[in-house]
Amino acid sequence: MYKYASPKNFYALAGRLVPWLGTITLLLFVFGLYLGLYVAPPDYQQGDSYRIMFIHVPAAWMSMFVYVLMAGAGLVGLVWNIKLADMLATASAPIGASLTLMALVTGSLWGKPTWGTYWVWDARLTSELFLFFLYLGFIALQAAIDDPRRSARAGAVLALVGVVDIPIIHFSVIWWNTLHQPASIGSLGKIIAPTIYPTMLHPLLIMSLAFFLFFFTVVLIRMRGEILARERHTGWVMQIVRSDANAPEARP
Amino acid sequence: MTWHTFFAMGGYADYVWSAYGFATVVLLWNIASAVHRRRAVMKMLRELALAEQTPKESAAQHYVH
Amino acid sequence: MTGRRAVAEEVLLEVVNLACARGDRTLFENLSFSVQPGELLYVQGANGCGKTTLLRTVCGLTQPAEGEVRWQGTAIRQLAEEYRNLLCYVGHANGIQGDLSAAENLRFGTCVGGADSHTRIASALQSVGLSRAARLPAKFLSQGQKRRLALARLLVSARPIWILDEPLTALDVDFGATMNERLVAHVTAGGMVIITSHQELAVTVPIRRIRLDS
Amino acid sequence: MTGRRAVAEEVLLEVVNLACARGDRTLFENLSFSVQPGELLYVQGANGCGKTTLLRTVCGLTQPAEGEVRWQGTAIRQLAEEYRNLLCYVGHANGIQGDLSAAENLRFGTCVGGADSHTRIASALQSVGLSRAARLPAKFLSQGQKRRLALARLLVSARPIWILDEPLTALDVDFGATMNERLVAHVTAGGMVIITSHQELAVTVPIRRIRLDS
Amino acid sequence: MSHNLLGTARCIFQRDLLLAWRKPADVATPLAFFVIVTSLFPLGVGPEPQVLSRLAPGVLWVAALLASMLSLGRLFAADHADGTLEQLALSPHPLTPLILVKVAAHWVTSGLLLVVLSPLLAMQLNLSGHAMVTLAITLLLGTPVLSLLGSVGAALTLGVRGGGVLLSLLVLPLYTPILIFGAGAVTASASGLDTQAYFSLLGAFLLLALGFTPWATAAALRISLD
Amino acid sequence: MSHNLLGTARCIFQRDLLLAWRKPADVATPLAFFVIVTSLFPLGVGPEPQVLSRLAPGVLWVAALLASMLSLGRLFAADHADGTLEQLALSPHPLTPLILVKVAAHWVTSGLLLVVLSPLLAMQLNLSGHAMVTLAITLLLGTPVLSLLGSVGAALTLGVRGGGVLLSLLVLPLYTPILIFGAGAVTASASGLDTQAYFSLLGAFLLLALGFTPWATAAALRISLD
Ligand code: HEM
Ligand SMILES: Nc1ncnc2c1ncn2[C@@H]1O[C@H](COP(=O)(O)OP(=O)(O)OP(=O)(O)O)[C@@H](O)[C@H]1O
Ligand SMILES: Nc1ncnc2c1ncn2[C@@H]1O[C@H](COP(=O)(O)OP(=O)(O)OP(=O)(O)O)[C@@H](O)[C@H]1O
Ligand SMILES: [Mg+2]
Ligand SMILES: [Mg+2]
Repeated sequence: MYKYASPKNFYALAGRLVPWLGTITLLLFVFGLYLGLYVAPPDYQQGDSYRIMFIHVPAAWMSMFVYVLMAGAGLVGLVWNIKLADMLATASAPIGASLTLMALVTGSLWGKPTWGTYWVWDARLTSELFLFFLYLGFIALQAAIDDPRRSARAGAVLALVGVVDIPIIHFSVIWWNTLHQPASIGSLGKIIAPTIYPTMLHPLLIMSLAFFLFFFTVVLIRMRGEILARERHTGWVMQIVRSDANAPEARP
Repeated sequence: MTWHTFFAMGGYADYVWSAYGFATVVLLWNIASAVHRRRAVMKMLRELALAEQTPKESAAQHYVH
Repeated sequence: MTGRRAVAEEVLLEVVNLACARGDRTLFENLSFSVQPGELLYVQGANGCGKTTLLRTVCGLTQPAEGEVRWQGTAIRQLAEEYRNLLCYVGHANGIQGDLSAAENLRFGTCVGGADSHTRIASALQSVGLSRAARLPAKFLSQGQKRRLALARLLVSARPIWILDEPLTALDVDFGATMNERLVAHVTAGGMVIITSHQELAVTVPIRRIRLDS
Repeated sequence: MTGRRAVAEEVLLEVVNLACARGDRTLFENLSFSVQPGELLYVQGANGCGKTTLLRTVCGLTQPAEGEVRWQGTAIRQLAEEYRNLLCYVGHANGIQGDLSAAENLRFGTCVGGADSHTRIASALQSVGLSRAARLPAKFLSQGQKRRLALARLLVSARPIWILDEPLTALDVDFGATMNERLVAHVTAGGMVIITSHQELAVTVPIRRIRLDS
Repeated sequence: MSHNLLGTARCIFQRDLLLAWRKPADVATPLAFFVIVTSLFPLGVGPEPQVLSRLAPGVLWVAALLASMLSLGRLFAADHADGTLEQLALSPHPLTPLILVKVAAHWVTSGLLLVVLSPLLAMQLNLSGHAMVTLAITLLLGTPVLSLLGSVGAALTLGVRGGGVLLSLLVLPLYTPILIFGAGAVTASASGLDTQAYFSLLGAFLLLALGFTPWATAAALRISLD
Repeated sequence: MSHNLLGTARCIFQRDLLLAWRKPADVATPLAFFVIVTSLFPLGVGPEPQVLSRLAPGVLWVAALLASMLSLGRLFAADHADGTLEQLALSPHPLTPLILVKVAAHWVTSGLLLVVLSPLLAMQLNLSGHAMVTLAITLLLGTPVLSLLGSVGAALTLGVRGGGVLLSLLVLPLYTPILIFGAGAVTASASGLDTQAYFSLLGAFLLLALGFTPWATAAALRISLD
C-alpha cells in the first residue's frame, strides 16, 4: 500500500483504476436512474417533482464530503508534507465546486414547485451558497500563487479555516429556527425522511454511490494531470513526455 | 406507462428535466475538463521539452519578491 | 524660428541644458550633448547617478526639471507622436506578460510600437534564438530569454533611434556578442544609439561617452 | 538517538543533503556542509543560483525540498524557538519602517529578536555612525545608512550565529572595512558567520568557501 | 508598413481579452464579489421577500459599484509592473484612444459580465421581471461610466502605497450620480413608473464620460510613468 | 537580559499604534469608506425614514464588514514588504501570540473606531436609541472576530497577484455568521425583542476565533515567507 504513495506509482495505479471505476459508475448511474425515474412511484404530496431528489441530495452530500476531504488532504499535506495529498486537495476543488453548483441549481428547481419560489434566504441555502464561494476562493487562491508548494500549503490553510462552514450547513436547519421565526419551509429532511419508501430510498442510495464513485473517477484523472505538471522535472515524467512526443500524431 | 407520460413527469417536466439536464451538463463538464487538463499539461510539457533543446541560458536570474 | 532652424538642421537629436530631479534631489544639471546619425552614445556612471532618468527623459517619458530635448531643432514635447515614431526604447522592464506566449508578446509589442509585420515576427524570434520557445508562455522563459525577447522588438520595428538601458544584462556571452554586432550594423547604416551598460561595450565603431557622476 | 547524538555533538551547525527548489526549479541538490564555532562560511555564486534561498533555509524561514539543517544533531524544525534564540539574520530586506525613527526601528528590531537593551541602543547607533540621525524618520536615511541600521541589530542582540545576506551592499568603503573588522572580532570570539557577498571579503581570518553554481 | 491607429487599437483589445481568458480567476473574482455582497444583504436585513424587493435596486447597484471599483486594480497594474505601459506611452499613436480601448476591454470583462449576472441576483432578491430588465439596461449604460471614471482613479493611484483604499476614496464620490439615477430607474420601474428620463440621463453621463475621462486617464498615466 | 514574551508583545503593540499615529491617512480611509457606503444607501434606496430605519441594521453591519475587510490590507503588507515580518518569524518567541498582538493593535485602529463612529451613522439612518446601543455592542463583539478571521486571509494573500480582490473572496464567506447575528441583534432590539442570545453567540464566536485563528494566521504567514 505504502508503495503507491509515490507519485510515480500512483500515476500508474490511477491510470489502471480509472477505466474500472468509470464503468462501475456508469452502470450505477444507469441502474439508479432506471429505478428513480421509472420504477419509483410518484410521491403522494409532491407528485413527480420529488424525483429531483435523486440528483439533488447526492450532489448536496458530495458537496460537503468533498470539502471535508479537501481540508483533510490539506492537513495531511501540511503536516506530513505528502505531495499526493496536496494534489488530491487541488484536484478535488473544481469537482466539489461543480457539485455544489449542481446542488444549488437542482435545489432551486425543486424549490419552485414545492415552495413556490426558486430561492429563499434560508440558512441552509445561504450556507450552501457560501460553500460554493469557499470553493471558488480556494481555486482562485491556488491559481494566484505560482509556486506549487506554496500554493498547495496556502490552499490547505484556507480549506481548514473554511471547514467550519460544513457543520453550519448541516445544523443550520436547527439553528435558524432557534433564533428567527421558522422560515417558510422548515427542515428539508423532514419532508422525505419519515415517509420514505424503499422504492425511493434504493434509487437514492444507488445514485449517491454513483456520485461518490464518479467523484473518485474524475479526481483520479485530474490527479494524473496534476502529477505530470508538478513532477515534470523528474526522469520518469520526462520519459513519458518524450515517448509521447515521438508518437506519430505529435508535431515534430 | 407511455413515453409521453414519462416525459411529462406529472406536469413537472420543466423542473425535473432541467434539473437532470443541468446535472448531466455538470457531470460531462467534469469529465471533459479533467481529460482536457491532462492533455493540456502533456502538450505544455512537450513544448517545454522542445524549448529546452535550444541552447541553455547561462545567464543570471533576478530575484523577484 | 526659421533662422534658428537653418542652423540646427545639422544636429538631429540635441539635449540642451538638461537638469533632472528625482524625489527632492537634483541628479544632474546643465547637461548638453547631441547625437548625429551613425553615432553611438555611451552613458556611464555609478548606480543611482541618473542614467535611467536621462534615457527616459530623452524618450519623453520623464519631464526634465530644466532644459529640453530637441529633434531637428524642435522640442520633442511639441513633436510628440512624430518623434515617438522614430524611437525604439528597451528599458529595465522588458514589457513582457507572463501569460502570453513569446510570439504573442512580440506581436503586441511591435504593433503598439506602430509597426505591422506579421511575417517578420517569426524571423525575428529566430534571430534572437527563440523560435523553438515561440509558443511557450513567457513566464517560463529564463531571465536572459526574456531579455532577448524584449530586444527582438528592435529588429521588427526598424527605427532610426535606439535607446537601450542596460541591454546586455542577463544575456549570455554568445548573445551579448551578437547584440554588439547588431549595434554596429545599426550605427553603420546611419542609425543612432544611446546606451547604458555596466559591462564594457565591445563594438568596432567609435563610441562617444558621457559620465554622469562628476 | 543517543548514539548518533554522541557522535554529532562536535558538529554544531550542520546541513545534510539539502535540496532547495523555487517555483518548479531545483536550485541545488545534495548540499552538505557544517559550520563550527570560530568559522566563517562564505557562500558564493552567480545571481539567481540560490544563495539567498540557502541562507533562508539555514535560518528556518524556507522549507527545504529535501534534507535538513541540524543544530547539535537535532533538526532545527524540532528545536524551533530554541534555535532561533541563537540566530541573527540580516537579509536583503532591511526590516526598517520609514515612518519610525532610526532609534525606534532599532529598539523594535532588537526587542522582536528577544533582546532587551534600552541602554545599548544609543551606543550601537553611535558605533554604526548613526547617532546624529537617531531621531530622523528612517525614510530620510540614504540606502547605505539604512543598511547600517539593519546591521546595528547584530551588535545589540549578541548572538553566536550571524547569517548575513550581502551585508556590504550600499556600504561605503569606510564602513565596509569596519564591518569586516566586526566579522573578524565575532569569529575570533568563537561566533559563527554564514555570509554571501558579491564583493570580496577582506578579513584576516581563514574563510571557508562554497560555490553554489556548479 | 506602419500600423494605423485602428489596427493598433484592435491589437490591444484582442490582447486584453486574451489575457483575461488566460487568467479567468482575475475576471471571476469581482463577479464573485458582486454575488457575495448582494447575498450579504438578505443576511443582514432578513429574508422577507417584500422588504428585499424594496431594497433590491439599491443593493444591486451598490454591489455593482463596489465590484466595478474593485476590478479596477486589474486595469493598469500588471502593465505598469512589467513595463508595457511605458511602451504604450511611447507608441507613435496618441495615448488617449489607446487608453479608451483598454478601458473598453476591461469593461467587457467586468461591467458587461455584471450586466449578464444581474438578472440572476435580481431574481434572488425578488425583483419583478420588468424591473429586472430596467436593472440590466441601467447597468449596461452605467457600468461603462464606472469603468471610465474608475480608470482615472486607477491611473492616479498606480504604484502608490495603500493604493487600493485610496482608489476607493477617490472614485466612490464620483460614482454617486450614476448610483442615484441607476437605482432610481429600477425603483421607478418596480413601481410601474416611466424610466425614459433616467435612461436619457445615464446616456448623457456615458457620452460625457466618453468625451472627457480618456484624456484625464492618459494624463494621469503619463504622470505615473514620470 | 533576554526579553520575555510579554515585553516583546507590548513592544509590538506600541509600535503598531505609533505607526498608525504617524500615518493617519491609513487609519482614516476605511473609516471614510464606512461612512461613504452607509451614505450611498439612502441614495440608492430613497429617503423614506421608516424604510431606512428598517434597513439600518443590515446596511450598517454590511458597511462595517466591508470597511473592516478593506483595512486588512494594512495588517501585514508593509511589514512584509520591508522585511519586518521575517524578523518576526525569526523571533525566539512563538509566532502565534505575536500575531495575536498585531491583530489586536490593528483592531484598535480599525474595528474599535468603527464602533465609536457607528452611533453617528445610526442616527443618520433613523435608528432608535436602544438599537443604537445594541449596534455598538454587537460591533464591539463582532469586529474583533472580523479582524481575526481577516488576518488569516490577509496572511494567505500576502504578495499574491491580485491580492486585494482575492482577499475579499476568501474572507467574506467566513464573515457571514457574524453578520447574521450582529444585524439580527440590532433588528431584534429595534423591534423591542430580547438580544441576550445574540450577544452570547457573538461572544462564543469571539472566543472560538481567539482560540483558533492566530494559529492559522501564523501558519499562513510562514507559508507566505517561504
Ligand atoms: C437552492 C435550494 C436548495 C439548496 C441549496 C439545498 C441544499 C441542501 C444541502 C446542502 C443538503 C445536505 C444537508 C446535509 O446533509 O446536512 C440538502 C439535503 C436535502 N435537501 Fe436540499 N437544498 C435546496 C432545496 C431543496 C428543496 C426544495 C427540497 C425539497 C423540498 C430539498 C430537499 C432536501 C432533502 C430531502 C435533503 C436530504 C436530507 C438532509 O440531509 O437534510 N432541498 N439540501
Ligand atoms: N520615483 C522616484 N522618487 C524618488 N527618487 C527616485 C525615484 N526614482 C529614482 N529615484 C532616485 O533617483 C536616482 C537616479 O535613479 P536612476 O534609476 O536614474 O539611476 P541609474 O543611474 O539608472 O542607476 P542604475 O545604474 O542602478 O540603473 C536614484 O538615486 C534613485 O534612488
Ligand atoms: N518565490 C519564488 N518563486 C519562483 N522562483 C523564485 C522565487 N524566489 C526566487 N526564485 C528564483 O530562485 C532562484 C534563486 O534565487 P535566490 O534569491 O536564492 O538567488 P541568489 O543566489 O540569492 O541571487 P542574488 O545573487 O541575485 O541575490 C532565482 O533564479 C529566482 O528567480
Ligand atoms: Mg538604471
Ligand atoms: Mg540573494
